[in-house]
Amino acid sequence: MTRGLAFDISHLLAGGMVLLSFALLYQDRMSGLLRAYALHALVLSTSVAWQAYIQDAPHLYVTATIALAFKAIVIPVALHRIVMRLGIHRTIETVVGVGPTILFGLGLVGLSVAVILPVTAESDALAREDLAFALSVVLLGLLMMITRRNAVSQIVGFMSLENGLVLAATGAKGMPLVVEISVAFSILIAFIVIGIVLFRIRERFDTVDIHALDSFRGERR
Amino acid sequence: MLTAAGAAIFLLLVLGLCGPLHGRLPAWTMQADRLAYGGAMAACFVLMSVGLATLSGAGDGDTLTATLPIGLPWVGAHFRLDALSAFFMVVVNLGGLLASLYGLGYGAHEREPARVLGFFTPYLAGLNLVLLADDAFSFLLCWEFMSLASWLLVLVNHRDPECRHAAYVYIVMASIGTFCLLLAFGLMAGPDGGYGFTAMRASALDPGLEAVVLFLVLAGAGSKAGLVPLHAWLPLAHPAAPSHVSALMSGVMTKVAIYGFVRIVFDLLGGPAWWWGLVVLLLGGLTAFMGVLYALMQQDLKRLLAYSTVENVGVVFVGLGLALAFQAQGMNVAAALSLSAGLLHVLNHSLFKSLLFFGAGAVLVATGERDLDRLGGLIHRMPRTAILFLIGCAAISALPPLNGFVSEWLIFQAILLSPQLPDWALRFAVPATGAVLALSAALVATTFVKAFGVAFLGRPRSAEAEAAHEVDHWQGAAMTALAALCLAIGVLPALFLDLLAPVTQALAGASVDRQAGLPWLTLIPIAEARSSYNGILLLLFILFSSIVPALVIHRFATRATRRAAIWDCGFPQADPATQYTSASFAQPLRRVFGTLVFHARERVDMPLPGEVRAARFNVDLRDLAWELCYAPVARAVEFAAGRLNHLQFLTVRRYLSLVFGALVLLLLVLAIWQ
Amino acid sequence: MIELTPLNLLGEAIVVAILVVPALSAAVLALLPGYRLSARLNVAAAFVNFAMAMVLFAARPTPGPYLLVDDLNVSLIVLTTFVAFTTSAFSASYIAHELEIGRLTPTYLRFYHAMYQMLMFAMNLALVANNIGLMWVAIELATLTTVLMVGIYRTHEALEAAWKYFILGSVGIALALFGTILVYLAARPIMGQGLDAMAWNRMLQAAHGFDPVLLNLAFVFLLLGYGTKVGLAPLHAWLPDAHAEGPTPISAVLSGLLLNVALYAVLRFKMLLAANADALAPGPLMVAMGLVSTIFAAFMLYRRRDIKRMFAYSSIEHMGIITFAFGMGGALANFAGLLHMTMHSLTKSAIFFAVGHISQVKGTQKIADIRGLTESHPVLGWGLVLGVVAIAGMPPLGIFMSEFLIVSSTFARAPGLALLLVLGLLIGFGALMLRLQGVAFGPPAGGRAPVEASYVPMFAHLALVATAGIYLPDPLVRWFQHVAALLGG
Amino acid sequence: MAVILDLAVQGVQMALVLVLAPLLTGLIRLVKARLMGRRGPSPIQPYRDLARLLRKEAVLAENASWLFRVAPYLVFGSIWVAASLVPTFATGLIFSWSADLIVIVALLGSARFFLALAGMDVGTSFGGIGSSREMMIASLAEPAMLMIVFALSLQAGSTQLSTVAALLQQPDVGLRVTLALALVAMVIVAIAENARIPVDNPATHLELTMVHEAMVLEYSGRHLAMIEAGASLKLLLYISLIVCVFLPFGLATSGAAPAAYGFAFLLYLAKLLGGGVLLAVFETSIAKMRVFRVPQYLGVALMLGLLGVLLLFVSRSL
Repeated sequence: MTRGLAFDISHLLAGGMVLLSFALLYQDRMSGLLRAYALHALVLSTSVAWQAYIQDAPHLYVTATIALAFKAIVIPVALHRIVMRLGIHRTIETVVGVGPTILFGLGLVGLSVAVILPVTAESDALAREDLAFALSVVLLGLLMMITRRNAVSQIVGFMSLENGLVLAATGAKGMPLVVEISVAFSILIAFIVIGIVLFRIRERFDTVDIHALDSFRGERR
Repeated sequence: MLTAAGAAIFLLLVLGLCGPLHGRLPAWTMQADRLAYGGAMAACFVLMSVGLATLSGAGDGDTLTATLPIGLPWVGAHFRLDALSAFFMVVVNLGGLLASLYGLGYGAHEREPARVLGFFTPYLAGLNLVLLADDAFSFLLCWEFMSLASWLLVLVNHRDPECRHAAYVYIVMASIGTFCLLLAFGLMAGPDGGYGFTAMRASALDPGLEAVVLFLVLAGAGSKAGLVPLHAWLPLAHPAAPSHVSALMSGVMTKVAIYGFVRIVFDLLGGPAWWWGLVVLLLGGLTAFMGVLYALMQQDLKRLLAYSTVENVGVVFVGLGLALAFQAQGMNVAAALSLSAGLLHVLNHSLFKSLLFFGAGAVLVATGERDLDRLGGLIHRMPRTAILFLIGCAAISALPPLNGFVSEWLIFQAILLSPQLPDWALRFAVPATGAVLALSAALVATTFVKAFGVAFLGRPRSAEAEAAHEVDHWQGAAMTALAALCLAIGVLPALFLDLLAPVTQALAGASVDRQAGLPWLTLIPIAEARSSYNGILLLLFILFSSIVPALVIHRFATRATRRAAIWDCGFPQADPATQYTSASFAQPLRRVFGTLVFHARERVDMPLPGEVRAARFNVDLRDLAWELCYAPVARAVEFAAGRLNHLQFLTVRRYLSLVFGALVLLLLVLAIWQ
Repeated sequence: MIELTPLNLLGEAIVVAILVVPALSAAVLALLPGYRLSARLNVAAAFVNFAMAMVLFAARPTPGPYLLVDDLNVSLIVLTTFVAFTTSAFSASYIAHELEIGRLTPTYLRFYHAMYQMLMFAMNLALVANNIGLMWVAIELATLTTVLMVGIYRTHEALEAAWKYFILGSVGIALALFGTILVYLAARPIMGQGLDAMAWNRMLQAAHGFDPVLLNLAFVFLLLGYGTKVGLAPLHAWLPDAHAEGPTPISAVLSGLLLNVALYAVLRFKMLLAANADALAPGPLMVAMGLVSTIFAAFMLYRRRDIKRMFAYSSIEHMGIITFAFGMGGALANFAGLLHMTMHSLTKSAIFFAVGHISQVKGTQKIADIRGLTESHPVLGWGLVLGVVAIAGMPPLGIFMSEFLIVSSTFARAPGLALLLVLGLLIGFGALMLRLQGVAFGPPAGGRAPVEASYVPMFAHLALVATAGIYLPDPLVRWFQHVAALLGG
Repeated sequence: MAVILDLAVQGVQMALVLVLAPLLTGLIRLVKARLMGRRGPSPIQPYRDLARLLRKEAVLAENASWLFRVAPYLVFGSIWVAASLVPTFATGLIFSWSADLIVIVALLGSARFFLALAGMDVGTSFGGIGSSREMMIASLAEPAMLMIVFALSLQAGSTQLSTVAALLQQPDVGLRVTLALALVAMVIVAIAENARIPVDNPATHLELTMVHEAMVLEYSGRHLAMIEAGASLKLLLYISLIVCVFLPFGLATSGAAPAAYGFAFLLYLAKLLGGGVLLAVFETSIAKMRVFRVPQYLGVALMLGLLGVLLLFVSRSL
């Protein structure tokens, strides 16, 4: 196994995640979005497994397995069922159009590269490239959260953000506690999903009803 | 001596417990109010004695210092008793002593005495501590503590919304002032935190920074003292407190503010630049003039007195400004004269303003009224209060041979030394300020003719005024003591001027010649050929030339007197409402200055013949300082608060957008910075 | 190599104990029925915790790979355990009333007590963690427990607040994790792989060699991530609602402790950056965020109708001030920042105790409905006056001293910044005093029921604050000065 | 010996002003009447009026307080003291050092203060009108007067009237702009302070225009006599002040020969006569102005005084 190939494959997988992040931004159907997310998680899982392999760090396989089982299968399925039950699977209400969002996303990728590139060459190139991709994924996830009105799609945004974090964490060679952290994070996500399930009334974070807002915030006029 | 002072101050602090204890002490002990006021009198007496002892014995120039291991940890709390502190201690504690005496009687009329008792003595302690503090932290701590205590005292009548408003404006202004002083100290201490006054005295600042300090102190101490245009809180807050507290606030706390100014500008900063005097002088003149005009227009007796405080502070600042101007030219004797004049006015004002506030408090107790237009004829029902109040009015109007005249006369003497100043601006400004001061002095007389005339003379304008009764002996005694002091200083100014010699010696490097040894106790501030004044002789002359004719007439002409109905040019009006009111008394001068200074507008609504409705007359007066300085700030804060308030009602998504925005912004900054 | 002394060993035992005790208590409390016993046990556990933390002053453990006690965090540990103890005492007398009026059920109360200890565990862990990853986990745990407690009343508003807190907190936590990873990446080339590259004490010694670009980037993420937990504007949105809708003891713990813990994390990373000459100076960023928070929160105070929400905004203001102080750096400002942190914790929790009493006796949290407290409930009213006066920065209370130091030391160095800070302080002061006068003075309105809960915690805090305003004990000062020097410029 | 002489001079001065004042008033009335084509009363008519008033019983309003009864004596006393401090025919009055020009102005202020209070004592609208207007006029006249005092004192380097007069006696003083301005201002102030036309008309009881008379409307008998005497004294004082400062020639100095005193005395009488006639001529030649124009009129005096002071600096430094 040459150094080059290891690098290329990691690079490819990380790049794939960025692409899939764009795909998430592009989706305007709920079911499509969930499928794209499952794919996102799958690529992550593969990437983590590859990192486990090339870093010779078996504990990372745990992370990869979690990613695969939990994020690529359980959560998309659960969310899918919620979506179907709430009957909101058709459209995703966006705040700004898909086009401008994608353009802005491209800008974000540029920004991530711009801030990561000056990293001195002595840090290894793999980490650096990986990091730029991970940062892009994080920023795109955040962008998704704020450009979607629908709670489920916001959750998907958050989870893709988290995938970016795991990508970065596993890319950092020899980082301790990665498994623990990824488990902790999965718990967080589980909570969020449970929250969505429990409080179905809040299928929208975003409401235009001012009266509702006032009463929600206890600042009744 | 510092130990005695410390013990007295500690006693004052402890006596604050009388507030919560009020009504809870066992019957056989002294009641809490007696305990508090009595204790305060004792403590003030001790502190005043310490001050007097220091002043009279401080000729050898040594000052007492003490450092306590409290306060700012690595600095410690420094206290220092020098001539300046001692002089102000005399002023403060004389006021405190008599206010406590007055409180013994006045306090019985409080609705909730506990609210006064709890803060009255700590307030006195705060006033004293400011004078003793010798490092920036202790100074500001005590300064702000003083504000805090007085704020709570203003809130005594907390059920009255106006009172709450006054208290609010007061505490916010006090805080602004404190921050100004804090910034000034920050500059003087430098980034390494040389907070001790000793260190500040030793270190020299860049002239530009010194100028900044001057303005900050003018804003900080000036706002507390009531310098125009920062005075607007003062006429709200001072009258709102119980009268003996009003007397302390007006008569004493403004003096502590002046102390702060003198301490920082004369003592801690280096030598003044020539234009400092100009700035202080002009501000003082403006304050004096505006203060008295506002006072003249007031209808509320206590508010009138509060505005008059603004005027007197202006007079003091004129004295201080002159001192700075002379000092900048190295004319130390002239500076000493100006400073003495200003400081003597500090003492004088504390006396007659306390007297007047006590009188107003007596009227309030007797009638429940502060509104001049509901008073009248009190001279018949409150004879003792009337004559004492009259003495106060005469003193504040600078009538010889009372004390107000002496300090005013000294300031005029200082102004007349101004031709020796080399700067053109000052040469023009000083006489112009003199003219303004003369105008203010004349207006003060008008104001107090109005105050006394409308409240005490004439016929009662309301049932309350008709049913008034004389106040008790505690209050009477306090007022009598003050009136006697007013007369004493007026008649024997030389003795009191000598007390100031160590103060000016320390601050201006010179002092007015010793006066006490001169024949007939004449006051000769500079040279005999130049000017002199003798209060005793003048008093004797006036008494002689008034009493002798009276005796002669009564002996040789006739002493027959007949009481008859009012003549009034043959058309006597039975209704007391036909008397001149405070507004009508002020009307001629309102016409002269009103449109310019107050944007005054008079509206007459006269019914046509045959209509039965009442005629109405309305006067709108606008306080420009309020409208130009205070209101815009309040509006701006209100506007910004209203705009930003939308941020409380966003959705989670929008809040996330804010986070995202912050992140992108910081990343951009990072990208550009690299 | 530091040799092991009995004191070290004792310290190590204590450090473990302050983690184990709350964790165990949480487990026990989760199982115990009967709120009276649980409440007492809660107080007892908190007290044991506090007592053990005091020992840490004398007995320091040797820094291990996971746990560390040094000068910086030991004060915060003691402060945290102390406030946690007093709050638990307050909570014991407070929460019974909530049960009586039916806002809480016994089940939820059991859950509440368990969560309380869980939160103690999380905060202690965050403070003693020597590993940046462990610290991250602890803070996430603290977030989760507080989210659950904020929503405990199950009202519409409480759930809304909890949800908002949860989402914003999660995003913050995610950003902080990214920052943590970046720090590790920066450290790895120097420290090598493994735990050392995430240990505070090791990293600090080697920080001068870290990659500055990565450190800068990391700090941006950490500042925003942990800054969300600190409540810095514009990341603050969760804070007012979480304070307003949760149980009052939790508001006290949130404001008094959790914000401090998050700020502690930021400070740690700031030290790391400060140790690297090539890295971006972290000061200006913190100064900017601090100023924005202070001024923004000050303005927000004016339009508040809910008394707890108002004091939550005041917490944002004060966190801004503290961040500003640490951002300015230097011996004086750092000292002032540490002092302010301590004083704010004590004062703000005392205020929340008072507010808790008030909302119980008056039956409302609406400012407009609470009037004339000094007349209807003199002790409570004057307690509130004292607390608000303290938080507004009036002497002779502790916050006056720290504000004095911050403003005066800043003005000589950066007049413009000092003026902005003063502006924020004054605006906030105006709002606080306005509301205080309305609440504490005037003709009384609202319920006149006597206060049943204990005043002791509130007045204990206020007494400490009042003492500190005039007198700081010498060891404390020396030790603050030492830490201030560690924090650097 | 010198002390006794000085004391005598002071005593003579005190008596002199008291004796001369009603005569001056009577003289002015006579001259005015003649100028208007009337025969006019005898110049000693004021003495007769005073004597008559003194003999009559005083009628007091039912609600008049002690202040109402005391004020006339205080007013008279203050003015008398002030008048006896102005050098009439000799400088170096023995007690002149006890009070300077500023004190004299303040003494007149005291008199006015108590008179205005007395005007408000009974509680009539006329009393109020008088007091209010009197104080308004005084508020502007007094600073103008102080400005004149400043101008003179700065010139002389002293506020002592004797010193000022002595200095202005020096031949090298010459004509100065400042002095001219001060003179004009002083005349204006004197007219206003003495309630003469055009500011006030001492002979009218027309309610809309009266100031001084409205204030003393309730007085009768000996009280009125004291007030009238005080008013006369005040007029004498102002004319004496003007001649003492601006026409100081012939003033006897302390320790001069008795003949010099005699000459100075005669000269003083002549100056007084001249001043009185001029005033009468002035009064007959103009009309009374509206009350609310008085501030402008006095404002001119204030400005002139200030201008005089400022010009002094200019001329000094050139």
